[in-house]
Amino acid sequence: MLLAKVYVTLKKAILDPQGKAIAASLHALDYAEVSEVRMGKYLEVRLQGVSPSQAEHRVEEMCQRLLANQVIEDFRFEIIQEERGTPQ
Amino acid sequence: MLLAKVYVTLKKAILDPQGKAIAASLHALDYAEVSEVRMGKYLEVRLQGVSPSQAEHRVEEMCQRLLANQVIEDFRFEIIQEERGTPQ
Amino acid sequence: MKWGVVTFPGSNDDRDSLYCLDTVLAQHAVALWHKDPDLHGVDAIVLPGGYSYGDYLRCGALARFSPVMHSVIEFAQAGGPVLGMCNGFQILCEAGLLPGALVRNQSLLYVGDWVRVRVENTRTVFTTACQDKEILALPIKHGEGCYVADRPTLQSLEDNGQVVFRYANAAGEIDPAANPNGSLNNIAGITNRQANVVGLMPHPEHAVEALLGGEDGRKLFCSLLS
Amino acid sequence: MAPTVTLQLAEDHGLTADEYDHILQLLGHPPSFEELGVFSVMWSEHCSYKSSRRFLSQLPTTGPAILQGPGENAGIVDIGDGLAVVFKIESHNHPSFIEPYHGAATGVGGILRDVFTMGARPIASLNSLRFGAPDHPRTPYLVKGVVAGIGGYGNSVGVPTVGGEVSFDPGYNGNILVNAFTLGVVRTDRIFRARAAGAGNPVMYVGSRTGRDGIHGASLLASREFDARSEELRPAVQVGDPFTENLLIEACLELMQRDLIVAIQDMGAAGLTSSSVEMAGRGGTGFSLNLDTIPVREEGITPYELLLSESQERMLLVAKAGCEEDVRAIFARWDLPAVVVGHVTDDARFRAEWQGQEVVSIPVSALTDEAPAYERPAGPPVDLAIRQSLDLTSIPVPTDYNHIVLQLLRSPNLASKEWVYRQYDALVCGNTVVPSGSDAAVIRIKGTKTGIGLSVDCNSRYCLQDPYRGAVIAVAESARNLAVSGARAVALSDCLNFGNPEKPEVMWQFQQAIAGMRDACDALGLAVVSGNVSFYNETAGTAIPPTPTVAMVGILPDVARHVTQWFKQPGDVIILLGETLEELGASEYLSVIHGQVAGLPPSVDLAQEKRLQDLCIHAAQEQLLSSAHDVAEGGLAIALAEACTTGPGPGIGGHVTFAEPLCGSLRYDALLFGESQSRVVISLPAENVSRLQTLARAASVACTVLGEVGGTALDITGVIQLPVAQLQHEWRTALARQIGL
Ligand SMILES: Nc1ncnc2c1ncn2[C@@H]1O[C@H](COP(=O)(O)OP(=O)(O)O)[C@@H](O)[C@H]1O
Ligand SMILES: [Mg+2]
Repeated sequence: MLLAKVYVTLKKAILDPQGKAIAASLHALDYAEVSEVRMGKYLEVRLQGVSPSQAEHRVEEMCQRLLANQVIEDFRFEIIQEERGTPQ
Repeated sequence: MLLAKVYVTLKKAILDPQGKAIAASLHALDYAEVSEVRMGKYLEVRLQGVSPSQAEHRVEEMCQRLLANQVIEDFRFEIIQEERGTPQ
Repeated sequence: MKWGVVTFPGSNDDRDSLYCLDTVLAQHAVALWHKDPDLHGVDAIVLPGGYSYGDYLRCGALARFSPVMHSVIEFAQAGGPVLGMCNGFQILCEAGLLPGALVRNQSLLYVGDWVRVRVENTRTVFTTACQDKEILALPIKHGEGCYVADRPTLQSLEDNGQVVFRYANAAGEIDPAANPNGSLNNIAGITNRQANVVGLMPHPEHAVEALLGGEDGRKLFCSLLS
Repeated sequence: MAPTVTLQLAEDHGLTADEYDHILQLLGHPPSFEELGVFSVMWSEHCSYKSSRRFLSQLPTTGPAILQGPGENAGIVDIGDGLAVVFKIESHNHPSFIEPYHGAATGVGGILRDVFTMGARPIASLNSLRFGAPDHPRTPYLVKGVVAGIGGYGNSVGVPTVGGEVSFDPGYNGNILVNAFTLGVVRTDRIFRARAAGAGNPVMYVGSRTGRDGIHGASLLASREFDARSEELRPAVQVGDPFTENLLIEACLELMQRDLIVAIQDMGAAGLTSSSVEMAGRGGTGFSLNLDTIPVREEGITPYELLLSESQERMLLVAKAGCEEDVRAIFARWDLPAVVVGHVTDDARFRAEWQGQEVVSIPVSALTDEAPAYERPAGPPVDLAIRQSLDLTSIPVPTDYNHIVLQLLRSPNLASKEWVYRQYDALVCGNTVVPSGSDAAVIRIKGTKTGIGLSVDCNSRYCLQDPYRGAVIAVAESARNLAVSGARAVALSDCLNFGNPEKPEVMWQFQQAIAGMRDACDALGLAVVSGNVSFYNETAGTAIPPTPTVAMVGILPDVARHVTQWFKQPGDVIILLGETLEELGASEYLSVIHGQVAGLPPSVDLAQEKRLQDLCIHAAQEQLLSSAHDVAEGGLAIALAEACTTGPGPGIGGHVTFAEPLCGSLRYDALLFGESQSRVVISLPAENVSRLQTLARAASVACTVLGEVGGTALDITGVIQLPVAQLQHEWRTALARQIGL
């Protein structure tokens, strides 16, 4: 089975209220070393019966059509082989 | 500058309506090869003035205390060196 | 009887809770500020609804670390009455004062409506004024009110009678169709072992005036007065 | 390096050659790049109202209770007890089409700031939504996104959404409408205005830091037609932060309890520039800003971007000299930055310096008074006569009316909007007496007996067929929605959504609508106290149906005497107030059942309308009524069906028999589904009937006994027999089914 790990992040210039609030809390917890937090999405998409190369192009398409909102988000993904039934 | 990439995922036992909904929409868009979608969080935490080994231990702590709720979530993270001003 | 209502940044129903307590129920109620660990000698604490810190990481996650919460946790552990409504319930879970967690509604939609809950435990400090199995009409308004816990936790909750409220239908039956958010076992509210800390997703503070739709919520506050 | 300014560059900024010449004259030299940016936004349609100013002045804006009409951030109406309500409606159409969630969310955030900037605590919001055809592929995505965005922001910021409207029409396929309304309450002695004063007083910036959000939102997004190029404008979309807005509200209201500031204004469209220019303009002063001091979110932001950024959750205020520290302290308590970014001057110029050099120096009047104002050519569409003609004989009189009632209840325009408003927090603030679900929302004002009635309305099909009549009806219906709820309409805020004003037929529609609103307001004794004009709602050259949305505000002296629209008590007598004419033009029935948009909208006799509304209010005050529901889209049959089904719980039936003169005189479909105005279905205990009839006679309002409340079916003798359970199920579930939500 193939596992596509999809990372969806806010475009650089777009305000990230969540990241901002999390960074503030981390500072309040004395993690002064934290300079910035950006919040994104991580999706695990499991695929069956397609070749890695097909998957490449299908997942790219899924991201563009549904998984990422390209008005405000960027995405990237990687595809790995997964031994049956051991999704991590 | 150090970049900690933190992945927070729902525990297997916890059902994931968002993942389900996304899988359903993907099927509706004829991505029949999709067998499962799990929705998680992806955080980019930028750190300054700490060594990679300190960072390891600090980020572990941040995850346990704040970034993940271990009642329902698992987390993992990796820490990479980032050239100034080119966050990806 | 002196009540304290905590205001976190992003709290919304804090003013409504104060109005409910001092104006409607004629109680002595004071606002507690998230940055101030001093509880000002209150006898009971309300953690109100809203979106503390925007609920930006997880609902209630960021609030639990605010200075006042350290005192609230001590207060609760010493047996002080603490009522968490909606976001307050989420904060109590994040703070570990109550087991389990509240996640996204199964429908993935925010739900604002009036529901019925059945009182399952009349021995908590906030339900002594209720009849056993009494049905209360209360409003809900949340996007993340689906109560979850792992099997053992859920089992012990049930075994110890820590489930205080369940979503029920008009006939008072625990009907999946009456469950607005997918909570396990139709759980709407729970208590801790000592029964001094109660958290629920519905908003009793918004059900204390007939003009505004109902008065069943009074029972929770009056329990502490009787 | 800033580009050198040319006519070409000016035109890329949406300015015309003539406008550019005018700028050269006003300045006496070519503008700097920054100055060009400032002119382009201040002279944009969105900020300057250049096509609409002349006509807006026809609207009545004053009245005994009116404390503030148009010209400030929001209108203000005195409600007694030393209190006033502050309200405004505003559009966020184009951003919501590009990014429905954040577009709608930031629309809510923006209107909230317009209200609390005047010192009022926001306590209720409404929203008016227009989407394309139910079966248009983009419609479900837009509906879900917009509704989630309104809820996501409004719920989080802690202001209840208590009412609104949603409708669907192919005319909005490429250009949806999202109009957001907020009402706040303020002590009359604590009203703040945005008039800068006192040369030397510090100008302070509070709230979120400035990023590159929405550069040119005003000039490019809100003031241009929509086309493929809009894709390139995507970066112009802004993300809102309701959490910060929540803190901003609390901090500003705390600030306003003290005597520390002279003026305050939100940074909305055209951000720092417009708020500075407007505050200086109203106060007849100048502004000098040091752009190096603006709190920024990212590095390398240019002065041009600083001036034009539309980053959300920001306010600009003029503090009293010496009070800076106190202001800072209050915002620090809420973890918000408050920074001195300039000062008020007495030279009536808008100046901005950056890194030691002056990048902007423009006479304020050049940006306000001197802004262009056009009287654009106007004329009716060529096909108007054809569109307005309707030959009823060509419309077959149906046989199975049960079927038609069900079909109408399933039409997304008539179906329950519960799917929408269940996603809103209607209760926070603890004032909501009647939330979404009845003709008008009713909220109570704490510490008084007073209630406020709220309703937002516009039937754009009526407006398309006859913009004058459509606008009259929009005003009349929203006031009627209040009257049936027991509230007397006092004032309104309007959101005028139209196509490209450079097209004569659009300008004609606009002028007709203004005239209609004016006449209706005069007849009903209403004032327009705030509003917003949204032009260029077009896609690929097609204008939306004219949509002059009316948000009405009214008062109940005793909130306990409010009335809701559903039947309550078996045995109550059902009465129809008002007269039914043979009017099927532009009706929902004609469009849903016969697939036609044709004919004139129903006629309105405004004097009759006024008497009807006074009667309803009077009857409510005497507590004669169990329910009152105005007859609107779908006509009498649907009004009766709604009275049976829309209440909490399983609903309750009604038995109705039509006697002379109602039946016989007109077609049955006109009787059942015609949308004649000035009609209300009421139910009341038998013992109150004679009193009501006396009042009706005195008011010369037709008063026809229709039947009796009771049973489990809607039963209209001889024509309709439907179980309430079935009606309710169809009505409740239709929207999600029809749209695929
Ligand atoms: N977008 C919305 N947000 C909140 N409430 C809404 C919305 N759309 C409709 N409603 C509510 O649904 C009910 C029916 O709306 P509508 O048919 O427009 O009423 P009316 O025809 O009397 O103006 C009203 O109570 C209205 O407030
Ligand atoms: Mg109505």
